[in-house]
Amino acid sequence: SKKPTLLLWTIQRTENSVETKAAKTYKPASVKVQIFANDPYKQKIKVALGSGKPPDMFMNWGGGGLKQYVDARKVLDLTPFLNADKAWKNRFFNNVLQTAAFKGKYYGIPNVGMQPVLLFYNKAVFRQNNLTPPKTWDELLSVVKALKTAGVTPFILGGQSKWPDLMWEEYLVDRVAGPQAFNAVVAGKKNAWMDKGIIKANTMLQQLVDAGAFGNNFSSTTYDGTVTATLLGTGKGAMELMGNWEYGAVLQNSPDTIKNHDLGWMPFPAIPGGKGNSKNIAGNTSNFYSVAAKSKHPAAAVQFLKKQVMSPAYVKGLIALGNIPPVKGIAKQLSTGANADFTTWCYKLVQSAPNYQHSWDQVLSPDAANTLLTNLDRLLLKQITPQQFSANMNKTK
Amino acid sequence: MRAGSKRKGASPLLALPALGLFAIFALVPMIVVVVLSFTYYNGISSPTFAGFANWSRFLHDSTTHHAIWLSLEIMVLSWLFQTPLALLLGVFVSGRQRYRSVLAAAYFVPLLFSAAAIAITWRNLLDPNFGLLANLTHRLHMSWFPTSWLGNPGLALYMMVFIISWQFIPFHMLLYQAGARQIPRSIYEAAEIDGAGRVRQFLHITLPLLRNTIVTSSVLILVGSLTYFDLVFIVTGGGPGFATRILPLDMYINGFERSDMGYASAISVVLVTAALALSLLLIRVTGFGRFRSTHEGA
Amino acid sequence: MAGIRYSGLTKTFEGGTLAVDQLDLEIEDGELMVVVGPSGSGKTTVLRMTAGLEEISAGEILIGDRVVNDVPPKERNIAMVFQNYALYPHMSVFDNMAFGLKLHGYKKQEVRDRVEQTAQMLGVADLARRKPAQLSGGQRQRVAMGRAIVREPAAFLMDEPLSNLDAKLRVEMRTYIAILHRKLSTTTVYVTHDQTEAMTLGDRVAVMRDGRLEQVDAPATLYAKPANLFVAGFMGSPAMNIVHSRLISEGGSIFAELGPTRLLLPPSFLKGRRQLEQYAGRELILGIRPEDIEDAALAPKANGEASLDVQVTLAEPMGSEVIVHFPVGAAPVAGTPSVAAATDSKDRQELAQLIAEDPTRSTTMVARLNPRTTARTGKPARLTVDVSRLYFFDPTSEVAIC
Amino acid sequence: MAGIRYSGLTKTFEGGTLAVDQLDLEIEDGELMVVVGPSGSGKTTVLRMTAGLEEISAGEILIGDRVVNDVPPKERNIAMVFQNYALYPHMSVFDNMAFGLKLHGYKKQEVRDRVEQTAQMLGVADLARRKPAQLSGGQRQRVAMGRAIVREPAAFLMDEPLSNLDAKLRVEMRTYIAILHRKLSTTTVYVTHDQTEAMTLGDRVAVMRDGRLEQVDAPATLYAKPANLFVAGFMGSPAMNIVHSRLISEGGSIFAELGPTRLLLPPSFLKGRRQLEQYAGRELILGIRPEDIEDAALAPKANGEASLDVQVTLAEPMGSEVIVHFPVGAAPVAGTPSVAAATDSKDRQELAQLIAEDPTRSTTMVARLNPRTTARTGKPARLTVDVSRLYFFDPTSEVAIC
Amino acid sequence: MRRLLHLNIPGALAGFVWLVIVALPVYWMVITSLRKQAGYLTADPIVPGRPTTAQYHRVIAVGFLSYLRNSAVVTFAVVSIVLVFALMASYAIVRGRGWIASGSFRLFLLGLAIPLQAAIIPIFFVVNKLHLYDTLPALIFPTAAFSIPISVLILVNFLRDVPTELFEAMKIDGASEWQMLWRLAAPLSRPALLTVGIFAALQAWNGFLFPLVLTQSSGTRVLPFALYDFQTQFGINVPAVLAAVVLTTLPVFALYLIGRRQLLGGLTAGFSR
Ligand SMILES: Nc1ncnc2c1ncn2[C@@H]1O[C@H](COP(=O)(O)OP(=O)(O)OP(=O)(O)O)[C@@H](O)[C@H]1O
Ligand SMILES: Nc1ncnc2c1ncn2[C@@H]1O[C@H](COP(=O)(O)OP(=O)(O)OP(=O)(O)O)[C@@H](O)[C@H]1O
Ligand SMILES: [Mg+2]
Ligand SMILES: [Mg+2]
Repeated sequence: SKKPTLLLWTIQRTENSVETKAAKTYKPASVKVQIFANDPYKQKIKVALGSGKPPDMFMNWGGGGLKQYVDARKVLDLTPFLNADKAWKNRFFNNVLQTAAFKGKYYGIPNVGMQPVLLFYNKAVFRQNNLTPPKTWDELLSVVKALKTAGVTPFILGGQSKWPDLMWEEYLVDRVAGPQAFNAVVAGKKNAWMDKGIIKANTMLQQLVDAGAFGNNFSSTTYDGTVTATLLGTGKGAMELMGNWEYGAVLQNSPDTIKNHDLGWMPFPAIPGGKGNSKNIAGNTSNFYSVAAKSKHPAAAVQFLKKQVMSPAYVKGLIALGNIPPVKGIAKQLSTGANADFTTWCYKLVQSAPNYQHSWDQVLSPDAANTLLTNLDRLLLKQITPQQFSANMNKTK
Repeated sequence: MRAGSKRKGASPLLALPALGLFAIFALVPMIVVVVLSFTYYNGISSPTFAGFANWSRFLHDSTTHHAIWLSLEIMVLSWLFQTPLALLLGVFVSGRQRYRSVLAAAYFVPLLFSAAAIAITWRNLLDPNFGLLANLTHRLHMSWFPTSWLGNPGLALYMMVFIISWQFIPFHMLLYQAGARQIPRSIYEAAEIDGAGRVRQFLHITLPLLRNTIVTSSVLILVGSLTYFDLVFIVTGGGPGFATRILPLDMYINGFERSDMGYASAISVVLVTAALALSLLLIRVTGFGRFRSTHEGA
Repeated sequence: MAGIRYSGLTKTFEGGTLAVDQLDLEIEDGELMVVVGPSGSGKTTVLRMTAGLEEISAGEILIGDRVVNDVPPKERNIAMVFQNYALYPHMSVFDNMAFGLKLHGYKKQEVRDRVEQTAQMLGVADLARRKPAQLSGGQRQRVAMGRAIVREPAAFLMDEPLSNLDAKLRVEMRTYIAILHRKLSTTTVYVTHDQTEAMTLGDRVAVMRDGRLEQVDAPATLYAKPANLFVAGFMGSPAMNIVHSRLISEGGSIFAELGPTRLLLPPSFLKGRRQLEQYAGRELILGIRPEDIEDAALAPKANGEASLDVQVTLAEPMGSEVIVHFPVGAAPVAGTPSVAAATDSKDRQELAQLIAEDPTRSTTMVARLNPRTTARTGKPARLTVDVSRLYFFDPTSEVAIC
Repeated sequence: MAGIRYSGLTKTFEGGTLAVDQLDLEIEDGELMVVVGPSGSGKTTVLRMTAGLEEISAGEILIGDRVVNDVPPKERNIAMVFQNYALYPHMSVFDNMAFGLKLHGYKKQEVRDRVEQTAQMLGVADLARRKPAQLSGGQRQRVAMGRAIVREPAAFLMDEPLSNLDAKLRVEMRTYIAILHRKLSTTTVYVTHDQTEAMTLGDRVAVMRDGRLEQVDAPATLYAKPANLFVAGFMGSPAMNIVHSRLISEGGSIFAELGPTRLLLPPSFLKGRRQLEQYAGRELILGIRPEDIEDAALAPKANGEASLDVQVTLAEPMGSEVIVHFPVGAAPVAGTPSVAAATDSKDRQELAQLIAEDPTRSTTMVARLNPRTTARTGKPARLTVDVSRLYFFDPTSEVAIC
Repeated sequence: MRRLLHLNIPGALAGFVWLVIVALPVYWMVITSLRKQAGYLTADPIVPGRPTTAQYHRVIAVGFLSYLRNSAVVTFAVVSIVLVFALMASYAIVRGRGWIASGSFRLFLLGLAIPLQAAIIPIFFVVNKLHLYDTLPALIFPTAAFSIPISVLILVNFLRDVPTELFEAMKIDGASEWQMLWRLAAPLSRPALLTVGIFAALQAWNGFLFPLVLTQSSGTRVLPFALYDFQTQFGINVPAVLAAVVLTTLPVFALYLIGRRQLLGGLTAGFSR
């Protein structure tokens, strides 16, 4: 019989080379990889899944988005396969795998590196202003003040894109109220958003805005790796809270900064008195491949995922690109890869994190996620108060 | 020479191919949209009947109300900005001088770009950190000059109007250019002999004789800005805050980002109805629908 | 008010058509100059250049003492009746006529008065509210006329302003124009193809042909003393009969040949025509106006020497006169495009025969006879030629011999 | 080929203008019917209805035996010359003329031959490649003409097809049309305002006025025996002189008053005019054609009883004749719109005076005199009236008295 | 037509101001497309640096040419369909009578305002039902259908100004409606057809949503995808995108320059007296 043909959709990104290579070198089936740009892809996959012409495998972000498809029975349950092959299942960090799991059933396999959010900073700026990177909230406030007077934007923030705001929210809420605050939201507890910690965190966020921590232009700055990395690299901004991919962006747009070892990174500062562990991290756990329920060759698709995705060659490919694959036991491999100091640091950070909070907008339902981003935007514009924010969010499902 | 001498008239069959294509690919989907507006539908699962739930939400959703208001605002502003400019430029380049035809070719260029390209360009030009505008104000030491054009809720809408106009004025200019060229030269000659200067020729000859073109272009601008989406979506995404969240964007966000296609369908139905009413009104009021020429009997 | 002067005025259209060729002409202040000429001879083009609507290829136009080559139309202060009307389609008849006045700053009341008067004069007062599309051809033309004359410009340019009016109205309009001109003395250039207008309206008439000026003179002079064959043939309707002829000097008398007939030139005619004598015995071209041929029975004084016995091929009773056509055995003068020219093809060959039995040896002549004539189609008739009113032209230069 | 019959034909435009009113007229197969009438009298409208371009408000049009009220133009197989040409602006002269032929399935070669011949005949062969915008007015008109006559339709409709041509060309074209008609015998309706065309071209002439048919007759009859005052005044140029008059019966003779002068009506004139006698002693309207007044010195036979001593207010030498204007002390006939009508306003009052010193008691008459007349503007002159050619009309019904 | 003396000075001035407004962004696009990605932001936005065609090579390498082919096919088909269908419909509307003509006009007006985003899912269904999914016709028909309303509106406006008498002359010459449509209406509405053609071409050429949703395989990819090839999850290679923009725009602009002659209207001049 003929080889089955499998269709795989994914988005445009540096890791595409690894994926296409995995597809090309796979013998039992012919796998066609189709690559779409990030934003259009969301629309495309929705229509395709919703109206019955889905690809066999598709990339997704796990969380609430995937859950919708799962609820609509568009996605194949991978639990039996993972349970049948424990070695496969155990290859991955469990907290990452959980992002694509609902009610104890697994629906996705991680396909790229983890993307923890870190605080990047420009060492040269700190040197010039005789400052040290802030480890605590108070230090952070004083550093903001000092940088402000020095005419440097303390924190670069692509506020127009909205989702970078969320990183601040996630960390502040985590540090002030602990992971349980958001977990309550996810669990659908009543008035979960009214949590005092959340309101406090938001008040602090507005304080930062007032203090000029994000400069005057954050609301018209779009997040674009080129822009932010250039701002950071050139020292127009001193710090940026961003996913680990920003390292790559700086490498590309401001290579000298890396070469001169002027790019620094650290965990989000601790907030004394808060409920959250200062080792907690937030960010994207990973992206995932899922198998469409309507696939004509579900078994073959699963087989492909098992054999090729996060296979040693795949992992190696990712590491070569500066990725930190969510698989266990690769610290050594990382330390010999490119940009080893950064990647091993990140790997350790994730490994030692008591809680790895997957991005809220991915976890929540699309509806709630959208409301969240809009309200955050308005919070930072000071169009609403923290109380109003919580009230608005409380209305979402 | 005479109006109303169409007698039997052309066979309506000629309209069939266009009507057919339009019906299959636009009308049928629109009917489906109307049906969907009475369902719960996330775009993925099968729709379930919702009665008037979406509609009652429409009546109460303050965000949508705000979006309606913004849509009206952007509609009026677009018209006010585009119509005079396109009209003047179109008439200007309809002149026969060589330099005018060169200008016409240059003016035409913005029309060629996709919304994405224009969005990228203007976002970059207006970028508060590296943009051309920021660069200029910095060089000229005009630090008082606002640079956060798109981030300022008070300015963002106006900027969008400007960028939309930048893209579409060429098209309307083209309409006016073709319209102005259609006006018989001899009428201008007569007016010139009668002592009409440039301004009066424009006011008394060009304007009245372009009336139908003005209606055409206005319908396109007004209705177009009611449904306008791409540029705003890419440039501001509706922000900052709700500052540019016009109705089509609200519809999109509800439908695709919040996965509430039912509600989005309701908004679409409102949009289509409003736009249709608007264009019918315009066409009724201006007598456009009687299909009379303004040139007859010169 | 001011005169108009053309010097070396030339117009070449894109594509190379030479529409006006080195025109030199001076129209005096207050003069009414009629311009005539065959279709396509450049009349309209001259007017349009005068108005400033057409670029001048070479030469100059002066209005008053000012070279206006580069003056825009609006500043020339002229009013024009366009050959094709060029009415404002979106304005009512009233507004069409009022527009120029309004632009020239007349008061509302005055505008209304003037327009209403003029409209009444032109018989279009009842149509004041109508749009041009709702008018008949003649009504449109009158509105076009009204638009011009309602103003009081430095000069009027009128391009066949009455061509679409019936005879009666045309006479009225013509009278009106004459009166208006007598009253206002506005310099006027008036293009027409109507013989009566040309003869009665103008102080002088300019005859154009292929963009060149052939002759300019008082109408009567033009008719009586055409400078050349072209002008002679062009002025007058029906046109002058033109045939090849010879001057024969015999027994102290001079005769002109008209086919087999000899016309004795009376001494009174020859007196002062020095040039003519030199043609004795030579070929020349003879011209006889149709009104100078009369039914012999009805002619004021019968002139035996000049009587012709002819076979009438066509007698057209016109009421006030009878036009008769008859062949004479003289060679016609070629050159002017004629119906016969196109009749060489098989399909319409017969047409040719209807026109001229043998085009090289016989010419059809036309006479305007007194309505009481007995001449009838197909019948013989005796006619007399008024030999005191013959015209002669050089056969090569076509210049009048005098 | 077929005749055309109108019965009760009526056209009311939107807005209420009654353009054609209960027209009954039969045009025979092969006939050339000339239609004349003042501007706005509905001539064009009749043609357009005949062509099927204008909806019929009431009545019927038959072509042949078929009621064509609802037949589309294309199936009527007619060719039409539009009053304002309606040339295809995007086609060359050649293509304009060839288009109809092509549509009627003529072969390429035949199309070319026909068009080229016709173009040559019309003198536009050189312009074949040009677009209409590059033509002069007369050239356009000829192309419009060519477009119609190049075909061989069941009927021709021609709406003032020669109005923009010079006299010479017009005569040529007229002859051409006559020949064409004689050859093809195509039923033709020909609208014109040219007296000569009306008199020479048509088998019959229909006179329209305000949408109604006033008279239809052979041209000579129409001229000699106008049915009413309107037709009498309309046919002929200059128009018939019309004055109020009275019939006086004295000593067995009957005189017609012409102001202070009495014109003796010769018995030969009175014979067979029974009606006229009944008017003895009563008011009526007297008509005298300008050509029936002659310089007493030049009249074929001087008629003492009918001689007039007048003061010439204007003598216009026309070359072939002299038109003189002179007042007579008779009351003019009102009703026809005239220049004088509009001269009541202050500003142009003087104009009125130039036209008629005292409009109620004196009428300006016009006479066409022999060019050898000695009558001059401002001088007295003695004229004779040909009393055998007088016209009389009832003053209320305006119907001719015979 | 006249000399420099009669230059419309205020008009020309305003014209040049607008030229600057138009040209500046375009200029920026072009010079930026000639930069390297690294450092393009910090480079002087006005003065072109050392130009590099690297981005163009990159764009072409990505499969630009095959996209170009598909786009050309789709655009050509859409323009043809729109021109023919819309002209026919407009003719029927302007020259026709009764409720069908005015009714279809109103129906088309409805089409002016259908938001694509809302209708895309039903359209997907329709295309799927017709077995057109992932074929070029799947792009051609809906794009044409959505261009028709605007085209009809524009053409209707223009067609009505074709003098009625010309249609009458054609009728007399024996032309059928069909012949009048193609021999008179079409040539005389050339400027409008050009405008409509440009509009439809741009819809097809730059349209993104239809290709995105209604096609998937690389064999049916069209140009707008080229723009996104340089857009990653976390940033855009702006110079490369702009190089793609410039490359995409050039063919249409060239076509416009060629077709622009058709705009040099005054097409009915000389039809009457
Ligand atoms: N726009 C043009 N382009 C080219 N040739 C032209 C143009 N306008 C006129 N002509 C030509 O120039 C010549 C003179 O034209 P013009 O209109 O002045 O003639 P005209 O004397 O007014 O004739 P008519 O009595 O027929 O109106 C003609 O041969 C005509 O064909
Ligand atoms: N479309 C129209 N709407 C209203 N009235 C019209 C329309 N067309 C013509 N008329 C009127 O109908 C009457 C007859 O017009 P028509 O064109 O038949 O006159 P005509 O005899 O051809 O005159 P002319 O010799 O001036 O061309 C005129 O009074 C005219 O004003
Ligand atoms: Mg002319
Ligand atoms: Mg008429």
